[in-house]
Amino acid sequence: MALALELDQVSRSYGAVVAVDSVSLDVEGGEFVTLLGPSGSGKTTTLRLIGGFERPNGGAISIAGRRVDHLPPYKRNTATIFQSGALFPHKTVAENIAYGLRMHAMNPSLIRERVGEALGIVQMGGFEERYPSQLSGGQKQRVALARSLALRPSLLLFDEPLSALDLSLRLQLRADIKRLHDELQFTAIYVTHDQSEAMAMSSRVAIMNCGRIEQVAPPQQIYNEPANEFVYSFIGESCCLPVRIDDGAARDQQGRPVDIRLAEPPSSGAWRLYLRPSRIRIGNEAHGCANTARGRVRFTEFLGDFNRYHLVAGGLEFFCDRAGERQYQIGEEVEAGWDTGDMKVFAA
Amino acid sequence: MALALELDQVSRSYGAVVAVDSVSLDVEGGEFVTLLGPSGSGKTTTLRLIGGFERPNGGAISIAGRRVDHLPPYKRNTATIFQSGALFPHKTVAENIAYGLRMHAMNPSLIRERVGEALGIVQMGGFEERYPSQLSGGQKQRVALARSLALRPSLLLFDEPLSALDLSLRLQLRADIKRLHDELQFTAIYVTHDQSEAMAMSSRVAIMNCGRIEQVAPPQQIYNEPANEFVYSFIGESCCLPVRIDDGAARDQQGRPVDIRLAEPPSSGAWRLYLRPSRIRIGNEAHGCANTARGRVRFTEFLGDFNRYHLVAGGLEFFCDRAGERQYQIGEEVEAGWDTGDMKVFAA
Amino acid sequence: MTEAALAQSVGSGRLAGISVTVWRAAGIVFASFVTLYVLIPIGVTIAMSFNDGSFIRFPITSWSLRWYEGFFASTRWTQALANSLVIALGTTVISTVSGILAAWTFDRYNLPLKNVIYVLIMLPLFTPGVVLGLGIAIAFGGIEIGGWSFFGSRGSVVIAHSLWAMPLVFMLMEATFRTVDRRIIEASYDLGGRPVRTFFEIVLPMVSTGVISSALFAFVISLNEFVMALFLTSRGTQTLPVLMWLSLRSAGTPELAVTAVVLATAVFACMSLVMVWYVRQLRKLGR
Amino acid sequence: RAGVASAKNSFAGENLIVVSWSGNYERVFRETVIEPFNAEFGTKAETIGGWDQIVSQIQAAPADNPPFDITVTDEYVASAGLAGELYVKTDRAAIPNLEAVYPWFHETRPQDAAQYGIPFGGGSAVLLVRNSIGVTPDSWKHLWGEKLAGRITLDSGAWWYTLAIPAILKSPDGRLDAMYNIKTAEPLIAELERLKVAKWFTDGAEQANLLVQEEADAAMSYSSDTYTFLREQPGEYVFGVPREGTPAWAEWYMKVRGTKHGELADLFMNYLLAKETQERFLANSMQFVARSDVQVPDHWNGYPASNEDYHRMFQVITMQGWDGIMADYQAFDDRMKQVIVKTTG
Amino acid sequence: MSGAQQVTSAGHRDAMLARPAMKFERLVPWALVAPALVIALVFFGLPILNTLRMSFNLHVDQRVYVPGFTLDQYWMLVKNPIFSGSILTTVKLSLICAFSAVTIGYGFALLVWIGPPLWRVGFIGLALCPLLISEISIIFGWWMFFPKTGLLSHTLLSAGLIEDRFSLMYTEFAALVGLTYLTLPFSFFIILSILDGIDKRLLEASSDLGAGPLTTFREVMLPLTWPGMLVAFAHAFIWAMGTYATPSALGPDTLWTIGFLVQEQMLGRHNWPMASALAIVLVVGVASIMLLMRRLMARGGRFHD
Ligand SMILES: Nc1ncnc2c1ncn2[C@@H]1O[C@H](COP(=O)(O)OP(=O)(O)OP(=O)(O)O)[C@@H](O)[C@H]1O
Ligand SMILES: Nc1ncnc2c1ncn2[C@@H]1O[C@H](COP(=O)(O)OP(=O)(O)OP(=O)(O)O)[C@@H](O)[C@H]1O
Ligand SMILES: [Mg+2]
Ligand SMILES: [Mg+2]
Repeated sequence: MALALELDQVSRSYGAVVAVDSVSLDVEGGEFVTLLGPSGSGKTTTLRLIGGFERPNGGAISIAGRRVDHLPPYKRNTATIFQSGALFPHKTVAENIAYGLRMHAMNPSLIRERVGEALGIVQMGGFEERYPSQLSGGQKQRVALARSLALRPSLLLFDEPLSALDLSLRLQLRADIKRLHDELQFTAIYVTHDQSEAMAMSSRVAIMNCGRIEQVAPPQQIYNEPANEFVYSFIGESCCLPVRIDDGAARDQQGRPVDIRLAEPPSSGAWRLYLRPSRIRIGNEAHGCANTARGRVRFTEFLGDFNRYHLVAGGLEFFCDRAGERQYQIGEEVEAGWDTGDMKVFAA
Repeated sequence: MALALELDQVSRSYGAVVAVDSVSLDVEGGEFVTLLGPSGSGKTTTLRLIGGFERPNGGAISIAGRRVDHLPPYKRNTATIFQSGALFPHKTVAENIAYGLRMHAMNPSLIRERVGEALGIVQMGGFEERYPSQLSGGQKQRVALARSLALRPSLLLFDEPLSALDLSLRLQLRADIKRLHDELQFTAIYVTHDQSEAMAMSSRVAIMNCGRIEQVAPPQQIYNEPANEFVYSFIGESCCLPVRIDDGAARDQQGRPVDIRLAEPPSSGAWRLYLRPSRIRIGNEAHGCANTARGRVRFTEFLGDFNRYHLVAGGLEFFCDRAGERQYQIGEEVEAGWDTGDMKVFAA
Repeated sequence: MTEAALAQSVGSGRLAGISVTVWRAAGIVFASFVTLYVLIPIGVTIAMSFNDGSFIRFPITSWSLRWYEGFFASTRWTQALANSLVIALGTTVISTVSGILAAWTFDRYNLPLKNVIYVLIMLPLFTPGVVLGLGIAIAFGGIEIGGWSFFGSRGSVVIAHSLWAMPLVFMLMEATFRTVDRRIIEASYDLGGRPVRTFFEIVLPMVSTGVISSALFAFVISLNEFVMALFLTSRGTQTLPVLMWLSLRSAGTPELAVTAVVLATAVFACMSLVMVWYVRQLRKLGR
Repeated sequence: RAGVASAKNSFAGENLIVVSWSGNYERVFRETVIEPFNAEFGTKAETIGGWDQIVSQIQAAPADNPPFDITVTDEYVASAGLAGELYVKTDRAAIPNLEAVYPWFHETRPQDAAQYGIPFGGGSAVLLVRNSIGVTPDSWKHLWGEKLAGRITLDSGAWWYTLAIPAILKSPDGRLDAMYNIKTAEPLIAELERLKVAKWFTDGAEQANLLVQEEADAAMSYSSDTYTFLREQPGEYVFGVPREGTPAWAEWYMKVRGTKHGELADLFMNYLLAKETQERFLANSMQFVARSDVQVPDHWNGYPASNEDYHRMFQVITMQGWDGIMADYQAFDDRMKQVIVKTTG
Repeated sequence: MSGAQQVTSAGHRDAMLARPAMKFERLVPWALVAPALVIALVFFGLPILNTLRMSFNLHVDQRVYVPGFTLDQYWMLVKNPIFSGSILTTVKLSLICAFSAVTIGYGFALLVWIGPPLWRVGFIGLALCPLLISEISIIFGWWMFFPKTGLLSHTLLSAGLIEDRFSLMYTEFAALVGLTYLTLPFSFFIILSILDGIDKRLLEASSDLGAGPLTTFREVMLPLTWPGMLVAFAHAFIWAMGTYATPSALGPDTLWTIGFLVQEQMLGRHNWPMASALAIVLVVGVASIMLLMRRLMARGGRFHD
């Protein structure tokens, strides 16, 4: 079977800015692929190229095996859910959902049926006659979703659909979208800059940076086997220790020795050590770790489920999280430790 | 010494909407009190009442022992940091900071000194001549902070100052504000709807709902000893199991028996059991827990540092988090367990 | 944003076939049509002002500056131009100040009878100039203060022109004030800025674009008005458009084209000066 | 000369605003009257253009602060102004030059009206035809003829001069009495309705444009404008006063009520009637002037040589006539508008 | 500038004001509108009252007016086909003018809105032009364009497109062209401001859902902009109502607008009462349209909550 979506060396630039730089991506039917990356990395542009709102400068885009990059949006079998929802303010919920169906010249009774069905799917039955201005932010996005789903497109495109919403609403809608994807098995390209969203929803995540895709892989693999430093530092929380190694001994950037002992120190030179704060153990728990560092507690933060201890060791700062009551006071000296596998080392 | 701030039965309504409903709150000098609550709970209105931008319909507001509720903002010794920063776009950073001082007819050389000092405090020395449009979001908020600090107000008011910023910037500024509070010991009222912000920064948190304060207490106490169901469910992540107890046996809302065993079941009736997902153990770890429940894995979410398992037991749904590799597959039956102290029970 | 969104909603793509091209072409044709429409009378007038002949007709067979020389040699025209400028300046000041204050009030405060006041302020703009001019001459012509008589003075024309300029300023500024971020004003209060200082230090600079454009409008309206001025000027105070109107009613020579060009040049020169200054200011703000 | 010297002393630097017909007339008036006057007496006289709004301007201004000191008038402007008492009587003793004026001027207006202002000259309608058409402008009847059908332009602003044409044609002695009453004027109006007009004009500029733009090829033109055509487009048009006589007006300059420059105004009015002044003016226009003893310029063929010539050639709409017209003014106006509707299809 | 923002901010403002108001504070808004109100009340109100009074005066023989009281002028407005016709003519002309101004203005605003940002400044400058040059210059310009000896005829002739010179001068078309020229900027700027308030994503959403450009225009743009169009229409309409010089200079002989008649009666005919009555009719008409428009604008933002 043909791929649901195929991007082949697609580029798009605006004047001197290369927004999308030879991006290639293959998506199978039923996949949920997320484009994740910092602001300005070209996620939205990529999505707009797929939707037909922008024209590539080069490369080919195929949907379900058919070249589409010369087609206008209304001739592509895709449906986009915009960040703002982009509901038509002068049409009721039902009219909004019916719009796309009418454009495809579907007969009225069938339209009615599909509208009802789509509203049912997003659990918005009974809101048919409301205007968008009478809906909450979350409800609006649900309607936008229904409007797109009603068309049964071969490809659903999401452009940060949840970023304008409250946290709790975001979590709820995230679960909804995931449930719908499980049920309906549509193919989706989802743009976000929220990692947890990407991690939680996707079958594969494409990490974008400066218009390029740095890595495409399932979430676990992205987290555990980042392809490069950028992916590592971008995904998950991490502390970065810029150190200089002299004959196996660690120093901070100013060259002062720091109390860090590494089981397998890299060769002499400047390095950046990355650690996941959740994998750092401190105090007694640190005993027996292959790598240790002694630091002083600069300040602590209570974050509900855990306390976060900010430590300084010489010119290096890092922090680690620990559940339970606060155990170390500001100014106290503590030992932190971690397993070699939990540390990534990149040349500075 | 007089209280830094005293709200006594303060109310404010807009037409039929009671935005703030007999709120009383005493704040000591040097305290950092956060107003936390869902959208529309009246946080901003309370803050605006203190700042003088709104007039209470009833009650009394005193700052440093002086009744102020009849005074306009420019006669109150408070300074507000707005969400947008609200910097004057046509004035440079230095002019922005000097503005309040000039309004208080301070002499120019003193103003220059104070401006430099304030910029130093927020680590923005050297930016004096920039215009707000030439600053990043985080820098803008720093300047806004400096502008307020320069006045040395008896009360600093923050209205979600960080909510418009990126996550990393938010974390950084949060630490900055906390550091400044530790150094300068100002009194602050801080509005946010971000729990971790509230938890991490405050000496006390006031949980607001529907215009009322549900609980005022230090963060740990709020987390560990919530005054009521609202506070419990609002703070931290929690799962809610609406159960019916018949002779010590749990049933779901439809009355079907579910496989939940409670060490100290409440008396017969309808209840809501609340659990912290981070405190639920599953699989082997659940053995030996006082309370257990058997459920089937509905779906799992990979959230980077941990996996989240969504379980269904009869008509009840809940989820628990577990670090490490994914261990249970969709459809698998697993046992979950928790200590009695980690469960809260409220009458439905 | 992106490129032409219509073309975009049509779908972009070099290959996107005829429809994109057709729509683009239609857009360009329409744009040229409007451009032509707007520029025709201006262009024709400019061309005619260099006509050597005494009659306004095409084709123009020989070109010269003789009508310009005539214009600048005649103290009558130049004096009238000076009058026009002075009156336009006066009108600008009066109508901008009063219009801005009223618009600010409408934005910030609740007044009883707001709609009535609105119509009252706006109505003069839509009243024929003859009615206003004669009306003012009759109602206020008799006023004399210490030998200075209202009638025939530039002041009377300033007042009359303000009847058109002030509502215009009001209208523009009402819309402009609505765009002001309320929080910034609150921030000023919060920092101890009393309302008056806040208005001058914070609000006005923030709406400077609106202030400048409405002032320009006031200026232009006054500079071009002739019917009211006809009834309120005498002796040395006649304005350029009045002279133009009188000469338009007697015989059209290229001299009229010259005056039209001079008047328009005065307008555009003032605009450009203000704009250049303003853009400099904006650049300073890094916007 | 002694008079001039003393006048120079007493009036030097004094202002005087004189309204003249705007347009070309104003230019000639400035060059041939105002500027020499200032040169002679050291005054600061100025002329500004005026039109039918003159009366409204005086009326609107305060009674003791008129917008100008002296104004040109025709019978229409004069009688409207006199009805509103806007002018000041003339002290004949102050105007010795009045002696040299054709009696026609006083004979064509009522005694009491003649006490206001002094006659400077006058103007008339002339028939103007484009040379290429091949019509000799010797009779008003050509307007109804085949050759000019759809090519003429006539005045709809001051329609009374237009109406005077059929009046002259219909009346045996070339007098206008029939048009002073709406009933007797009706046949005249009916006559106008038979015209085929290219476009009516409302003022001199429009007429000039119509000819220049070739929207029309023949016109009832006013002598104040005709000279411009003669000068600027020599050979393009032929024109003449038809043998039946022509509608005309007398130009009287009147002192405006409340003027603070009464004596200078008298001096000026006398100057208006000085032989040199009149000749200078005449040399640059197709108007006729008040003095009987002037040197006629070459371009003015058939300039009237006697008081009788004046009577024969120039038919003014008299002030008594205006009383009649004004009584039914709106009816006249409406009928003329109907004429315009009919004749332009 | 969404309606919601306006509503809440208005609410906040009320609150600001509601502070225990000392009498002085209550006077502040009045003090601020005072200059504008004085100008409007004294310098407009008094003359307009005068005009109203004048419209009841008598017009006897050659005198400009004679104090008295009569309804003749108003009766004349109804009875005399010239006057009643002029009212109809004016309304008709203004309607057509407003229609074309809104049509052209809409098209142009749409272009500016969706066109490349670079065009924007230029086009806005262009749209300002008719406002900046005086009406006399505009008349004069068209005067040299339309007639047989004008630029239009000359150009077409030299291009060999026509055989003989022709004229569009003194036609209703010419009057309309001139009048539309004057009103175009108003409708353009009003519509542009409405368009600027519309989320461009709506166009993309529509296109995405399968609607072609024309359908998108009909289904999305038109419904969203019609209140703005109505306001623009009303503006152009009242502006056209008050303008007389252009239509009478460019139009045919029989094009008598109210403004023209006011002018003619007042200046040429020395009949002030009649002119005043006409002016009063005009002013009252305009005022009622404005009140209507204000209502409309208040309701216009209904979708943007
Ligand atoms: N229409 C445009 N004109 C010029 N530059 C553009 C345009 N659209 C995008 N860009 C530039 O292309 C780059 C990629 O932008 P894009 O919107 O795709 O980023 P993004 O990853 O979606 O960012 P964000 O998370 O902020 O939405 C940016 O540098 C942006 O400034
Ligand atoms: N000016 C106003 N007019 C009418 N209602 C208002 C106004 N200001 C606030 N409200 C209402 O008062 C209630 C409390 O609003 P407030 O802004 O204080 O909530 P909040 O807790 O700050 O919410 P959020 O987190 O969304 O900012 C809301 O229901 C709101 O709609
Ligand atoms: Mg984006
Ligand atoms: Mg809030």
